Amino acid sequence: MDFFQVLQIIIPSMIFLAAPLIFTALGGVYSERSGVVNIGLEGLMVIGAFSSVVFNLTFADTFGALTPWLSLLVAIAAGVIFSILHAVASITFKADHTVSGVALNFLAVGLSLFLVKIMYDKGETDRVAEGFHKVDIPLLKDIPVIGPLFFTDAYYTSYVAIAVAVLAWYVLFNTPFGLRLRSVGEHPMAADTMGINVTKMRYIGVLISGGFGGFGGAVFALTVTGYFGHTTISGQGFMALAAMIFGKWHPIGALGAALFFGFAQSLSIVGSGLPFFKEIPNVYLLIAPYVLTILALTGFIGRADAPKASGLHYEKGKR
Amino acid sequence: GKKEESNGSVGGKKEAFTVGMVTDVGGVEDKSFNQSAWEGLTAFGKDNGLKQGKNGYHYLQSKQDSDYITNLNTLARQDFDLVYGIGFLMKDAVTKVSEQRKDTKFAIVDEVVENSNVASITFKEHEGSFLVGVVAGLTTKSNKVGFIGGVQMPLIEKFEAGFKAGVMSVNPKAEVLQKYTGNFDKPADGRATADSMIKSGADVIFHAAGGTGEGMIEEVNSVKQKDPNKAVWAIGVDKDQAYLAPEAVLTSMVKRVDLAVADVAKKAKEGNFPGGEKIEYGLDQSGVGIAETKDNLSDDVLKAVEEWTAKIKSGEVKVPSTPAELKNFK
Amino acid sequence: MSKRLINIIVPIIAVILGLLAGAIIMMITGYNPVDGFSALFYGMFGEVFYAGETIRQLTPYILSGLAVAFAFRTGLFNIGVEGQVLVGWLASVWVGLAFDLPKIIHLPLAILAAVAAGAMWGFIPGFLKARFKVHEVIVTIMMNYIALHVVNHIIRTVLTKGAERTPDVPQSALLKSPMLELMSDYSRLHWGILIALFGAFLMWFILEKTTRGYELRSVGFNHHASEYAGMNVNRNIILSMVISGAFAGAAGAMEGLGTFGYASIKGGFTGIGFDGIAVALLGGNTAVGIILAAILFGGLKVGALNMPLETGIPTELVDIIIALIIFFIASSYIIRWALTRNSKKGVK
Amino acid sequence: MDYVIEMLNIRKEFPGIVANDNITLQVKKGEIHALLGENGAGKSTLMNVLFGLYQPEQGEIRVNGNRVNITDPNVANKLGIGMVHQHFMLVDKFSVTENIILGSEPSKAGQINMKEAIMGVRQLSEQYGLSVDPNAKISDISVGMQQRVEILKTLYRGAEILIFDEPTAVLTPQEIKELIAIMKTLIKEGKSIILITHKLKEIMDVCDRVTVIRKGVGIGTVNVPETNPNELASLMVGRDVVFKTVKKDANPKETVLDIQDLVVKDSRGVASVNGLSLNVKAGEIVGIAGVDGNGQSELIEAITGLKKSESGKVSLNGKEIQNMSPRKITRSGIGHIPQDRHKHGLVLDFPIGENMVLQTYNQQPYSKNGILNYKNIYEKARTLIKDFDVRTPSEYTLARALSGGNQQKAIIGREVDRDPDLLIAAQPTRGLDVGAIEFVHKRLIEQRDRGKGVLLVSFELDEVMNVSDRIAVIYEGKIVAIVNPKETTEQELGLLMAGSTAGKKAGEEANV
Ligand SMILES: Nc1ncnc2c1ncn2[C@@H]1O[C@H](COP(=O)(O)OP(=O)(O)OP(=O)(O)O)[C@@H](O)[C@H]1O
Ligand SMILES: Nc1ncnc2c1ncn2[C@@H]1O[C@H](COP(=O)(O)OP(=O)(O)OP(=O)(O)O)[C@@H](O)[C@H]1O
Ligand SMILES: [Mg+2]
Ligand SMILES: [Mg+2]
Repeated sequence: MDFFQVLQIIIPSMIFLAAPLIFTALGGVYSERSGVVNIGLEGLMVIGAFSSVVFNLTFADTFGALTPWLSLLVAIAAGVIFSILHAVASITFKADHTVSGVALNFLAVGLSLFLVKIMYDKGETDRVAEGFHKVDIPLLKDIPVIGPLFFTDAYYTSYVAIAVAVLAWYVLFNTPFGLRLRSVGEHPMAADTMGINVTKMRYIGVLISGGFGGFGGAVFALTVTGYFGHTTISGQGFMALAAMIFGKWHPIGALGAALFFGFAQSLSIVGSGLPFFKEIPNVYLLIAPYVLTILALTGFIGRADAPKASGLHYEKGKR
Repeated sequence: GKKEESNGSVGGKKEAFTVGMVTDVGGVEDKSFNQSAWEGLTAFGKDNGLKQGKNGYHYLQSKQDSDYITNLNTLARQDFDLVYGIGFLMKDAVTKVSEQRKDTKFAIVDEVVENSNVASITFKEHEGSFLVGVVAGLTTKSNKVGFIGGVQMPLIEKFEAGFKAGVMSVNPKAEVLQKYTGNFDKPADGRATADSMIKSGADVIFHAAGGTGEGMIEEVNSVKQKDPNKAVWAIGVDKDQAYLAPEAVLTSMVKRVDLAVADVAKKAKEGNFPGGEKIEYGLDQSGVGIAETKDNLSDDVLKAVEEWTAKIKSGEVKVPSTPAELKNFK
Repeated sequence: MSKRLINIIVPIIAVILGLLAGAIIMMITGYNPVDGFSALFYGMFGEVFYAGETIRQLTPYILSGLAVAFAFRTGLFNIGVEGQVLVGWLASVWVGLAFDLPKIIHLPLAILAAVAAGAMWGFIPGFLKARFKVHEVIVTIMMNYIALHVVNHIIRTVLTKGAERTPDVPQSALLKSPMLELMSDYSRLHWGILIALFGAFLMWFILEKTTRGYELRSVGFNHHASEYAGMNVNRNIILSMVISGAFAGAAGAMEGLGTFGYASIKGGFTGIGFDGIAVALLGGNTAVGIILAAILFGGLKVGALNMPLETGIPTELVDIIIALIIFFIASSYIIRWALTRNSKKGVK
Repeated sequence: MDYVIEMLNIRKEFPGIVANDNITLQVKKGEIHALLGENGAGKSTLMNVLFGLYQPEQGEIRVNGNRVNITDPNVANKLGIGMVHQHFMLVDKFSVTENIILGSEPSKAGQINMKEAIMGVRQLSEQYGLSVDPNAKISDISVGMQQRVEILKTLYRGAEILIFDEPTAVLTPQEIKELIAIMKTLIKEGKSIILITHKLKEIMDVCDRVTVIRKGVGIGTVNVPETNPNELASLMVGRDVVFKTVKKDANPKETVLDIQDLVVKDSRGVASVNGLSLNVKAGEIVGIAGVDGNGQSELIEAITGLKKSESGKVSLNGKEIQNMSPRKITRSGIGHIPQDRHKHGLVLDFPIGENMVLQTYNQQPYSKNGILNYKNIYEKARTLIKDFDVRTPSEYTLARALSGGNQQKAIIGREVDRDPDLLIAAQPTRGLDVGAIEFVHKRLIEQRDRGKGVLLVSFELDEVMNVSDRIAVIYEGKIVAIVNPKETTEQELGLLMAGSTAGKKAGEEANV
């Protein structure tokens, strides 16, 4: 099998595996840029996965092919609502952001599985009837090289992910809203003296991350697993967090990092089936993504500088 | 543990023969052996007019492997007459608890515990896998088929060996791509693996990888969704997995844990509990075999399956159960 | 010193609120809270067996809680406890199997091996942070997955020939004690609890009583001032992660030499590390607090297993309660603020 | 006479303290009105009330005669009130323009219109002679520049009344001159200014009237022409204050610190200390005069081991110490009062008591073979707090809760108490009130008289001239002149600091 075939295997699955991370990492960016650390991304993904699957199962007959898309919207809504907990705790009640985030994770898992048991009287849901399926993008798929790599066997959600990442960048760095959001995360008191409502901005930041987190979780559930159970979301949220830091709190950076993770992960899964990688013991491929990430950070990324005020509470007149 | 000292809700002396089971981390909807076992237990309960709960039939789910012993104990101390430990993961727990609670009967699935109060239920997965291997070998057009295993361990290697043997017996030219993903609960891995196998030319894929394997089925299914007349097939495992994706699942290697569980329970109730014995359910006892759903199988494939079934039952063919045996399988 | 009082009251209130919330959830979902809780608490301490299991469960919690807390106290967030537990677990079993020694040597050796392994696993993120300024959170997350796969690989290829679990560790290296098990009606209670308690003492002593602890805390708060004061900032960062990892490694030994007595291939994480975060938080990152928090969480986790059978309530209810408790603790700002406000009167 | 601002009987309480106890402040249109008071007197608080950051418990505020209710900075801005804060309110990572437009961004189609914004900033800075580069990043520009950005922020919002909270505390003499010029322009443009400062000289120079606050209580308002520094000082402190610090002549002995051709590169790799030579003798105070950014910080960091030096040698009592670890150096007899008390001087989250042993925690009697002895630590803390009159509720209070002035006293106490052969004091009185300043200077001279060497770095000319026995003028990383305070004038120093050739000559003379 030639190199091109290898790419044909790795690249689509890279994008496929990256999509959920992209959304969630973007959520992280918005939250932390507003100054609120969000370890709860994992929990938000859980809620997104849970709500989307439940909705999908319940309304598949009603909405037919439209269901998966609606499920995504539902997941976003669920994520936003759930993230209010984090916002209230860490902004209004001045809770330690990390603590509240951790609680968010515990709660998400507990709550969703508890509800599954109550609703279905068993530990995990059935498979969704209406999931996302592979598509070839007409026309584009016929472009030589690019076509087969990027526009065949793809999922619409993957393109949405990339588009959204660009949009997220634009909003954050080219609009008044973005400037204000970042200012609140860097120097809330300065923002305050400029008449910006710090609390409001931070709430918005957190709720946006909630939406993104739910979105990411839903995409994972509807494209990858197809049902919701206790293993559906296992660590993706933390990987997204890593992607955000790796991407230096920048939407495009996060996008790149997420794709990189997707690449390394797909390598670890399909690698042993490929000519160049056959010989390598599986364990090396399995740990490759994580080792590569560490090396990358150590080598060329270097110190990632978080928003100055992220994790800090803002009280008027406090030095 | 005596009833009196245990939590006194719903007291009273009970006559019914009660059975309980402890799942491994899979849980009773793992669409695999835990679920199958629970179905068996439920069936038994229904037949004997038992209610689910303390005084009938019941299951406890383990969330982490340190829960096994606690759960087994809990059931034993609740005076369940027969307590199942489901899955190879439970071996140590069952061994330990059965030694401590001699007055309780135990049974374990997929492993062997040599205690007088424990019945060990195992299956000849290799025989069943052999049959689906035959199916795969005859169905493949590309002469490439795939096998996806979960964690690499003797139990799963039984599937691998049997499957490969089956394939090569009917289609020596066929090559078997194989991959152990190292987990049973990562559908994403299953999908990506299947994707690469298909792109590498495989057109029939068998799995023994629990949830990871479902990812494979999902993948094959989505390929079919894209292009219904593309000839790629998934082969399910443990239960008849056709319901996951009717168009994509060629057949399944079913492992009738439910039958076995109900069977042992029945024996125990009638007073001839096979304590200390190792009961192996193979093709003869129809403990393994291919799934009921045969819509995607052509008649001559089915016929071939019949023949090989006969050969195996008659002992004419000895199906290898380990990679080693596979090597010197003609 | 009303501040100390507050620090005690707040967690208690939070726990009560958490349990209340649990009761409400039970009512909403049509269960009887009284039955639910009696089943829960019965499953915690109702019989010596359950009590034994509870202690068994809380033993690693104390140590993983200490690991998280120690890093916290020195300004670092160690999400890597999970991985450090795994390598500690492996190392203890490895030594347990590799040698044949009298217990007085073998057991300590096995535990030390676990401690060392955990410490090493903590050293890497510490070093990378000190040397390259790499964010420890991300590295520790990565190290968790690396640990998971490497440990599985070693078990499968080095410690066994493709088996999914190692043989049992010989008695000479075990924390298990037939005596304790018998006393507790065959629970898996083992001597590890003593080690855990000692660990708690150790953390308190290092941080509060030693010059080293002074440096660690100082560096945690303010690198520049610490450097100005002639402390070696990088060395302290690394040391902090190493010690944190050591505690985590010990937690692994509790599982390897106590609860299980062997190591097996893992499909996912043990949860001990992540629960450790919760324990540390509830315990306010103090030694005593952590012990109490571990008792609560350990008890809840074990007690939960008794609920489905007795009352049909899903065990997840307990996870919800734990999560809510953490929320209430975190959000106790209001209470603290109210209380401190009054106590601040008179100042100046 | 109409007032632009009237704050009548304002009362503001904080937990445990009345920061403003019905204070009245009335500002006329077009005047520069000084607000004078000790540290913690309540000046910043009063201004924060006017700016809407705090809500007063009592009293009323009038702008141009109309009663107003300033609920938050937005309202203040709308009323034309702008504030340049004591601690700058700038986002380091943002550009000058971004900082200025933040909160009222010109935008079209939902996108920030940077062109327009930058033009606006240019236009403003020309109008008021506040030259800044609109595209520069805040973290890359000098403190003086940053202050201009702060001013532009207020002007951009059309402020008519500008509040300056201790604006000169952070400025070099040059920058102060420029700032004063700017203020005058602003007045010409019809603005009114409220100026908070501890520097009576500035008040006499630029202000029209001054309102004095003491311990949260308004003492009264006086016309500047009708008063003098001494009167103001005693009004503010409530007692007479001696200005010209009294000290007998120094009798220098053997050399304590000897620096030869020292070269130090700064973070950007530029040799900001470039072949500098200097010595300090026992029993003398050497003051380093110079404009900020001529290598003072690097020099000190090199001496104290916080920065590596490229070449040259530094010896203490004849022993070479360059590029030793900070600890070795401190041990060998150097005390250091750092320039940035929050960054280097204190662990703000430690109790003030534990901060007192930051340098000595691992020595007896504070610890013995690795074990801390809190009894001795807090005993020492109590004595230092008493001796150096650190105002704190208790030795267990977090350093964070102390006022900058008191934090500074704590640091001085800690360093002096170690009785080092050489005491390095970098800007020891920045942001302190006259009382505190007097105190600090006394301590420095005391050290000298006890036969120790003192190296004083300060941007305050009169401080350098008052306290030092010798003044070394630093310019572009070199000592360009050594002058005798008794024989020099502010003008001459100013020239030397500006690196003028005239200065050079004077320098050579002085060296002869
Ligand atoms: N945010 C706050 N919280 C509580 N008390 C405060 C706060 N800010 C100021 N105070 C109290 O109010 C008093 C006045 O503080 P303020 O900052 O107005 O002093 P100041 O006159 O500005 O002193 P300085 O000259 O040091 O700036 C302080 O002594 C302090 O006790
Ligand atoms: N956030 C706060 N909480 C409590 N007290 C405060 C706070 N901020 C300031 N203070 C009080 O304000 C007093 C002085 O306030 P402020 O910060 O204006 O002084 P400062 O200007 O920093 O000190 P200095 O003028 O001496 O440098 C301190 O004694 C402190 O107790
Ligand atoms: Mg002030
Ligand atoms: Mg001040």
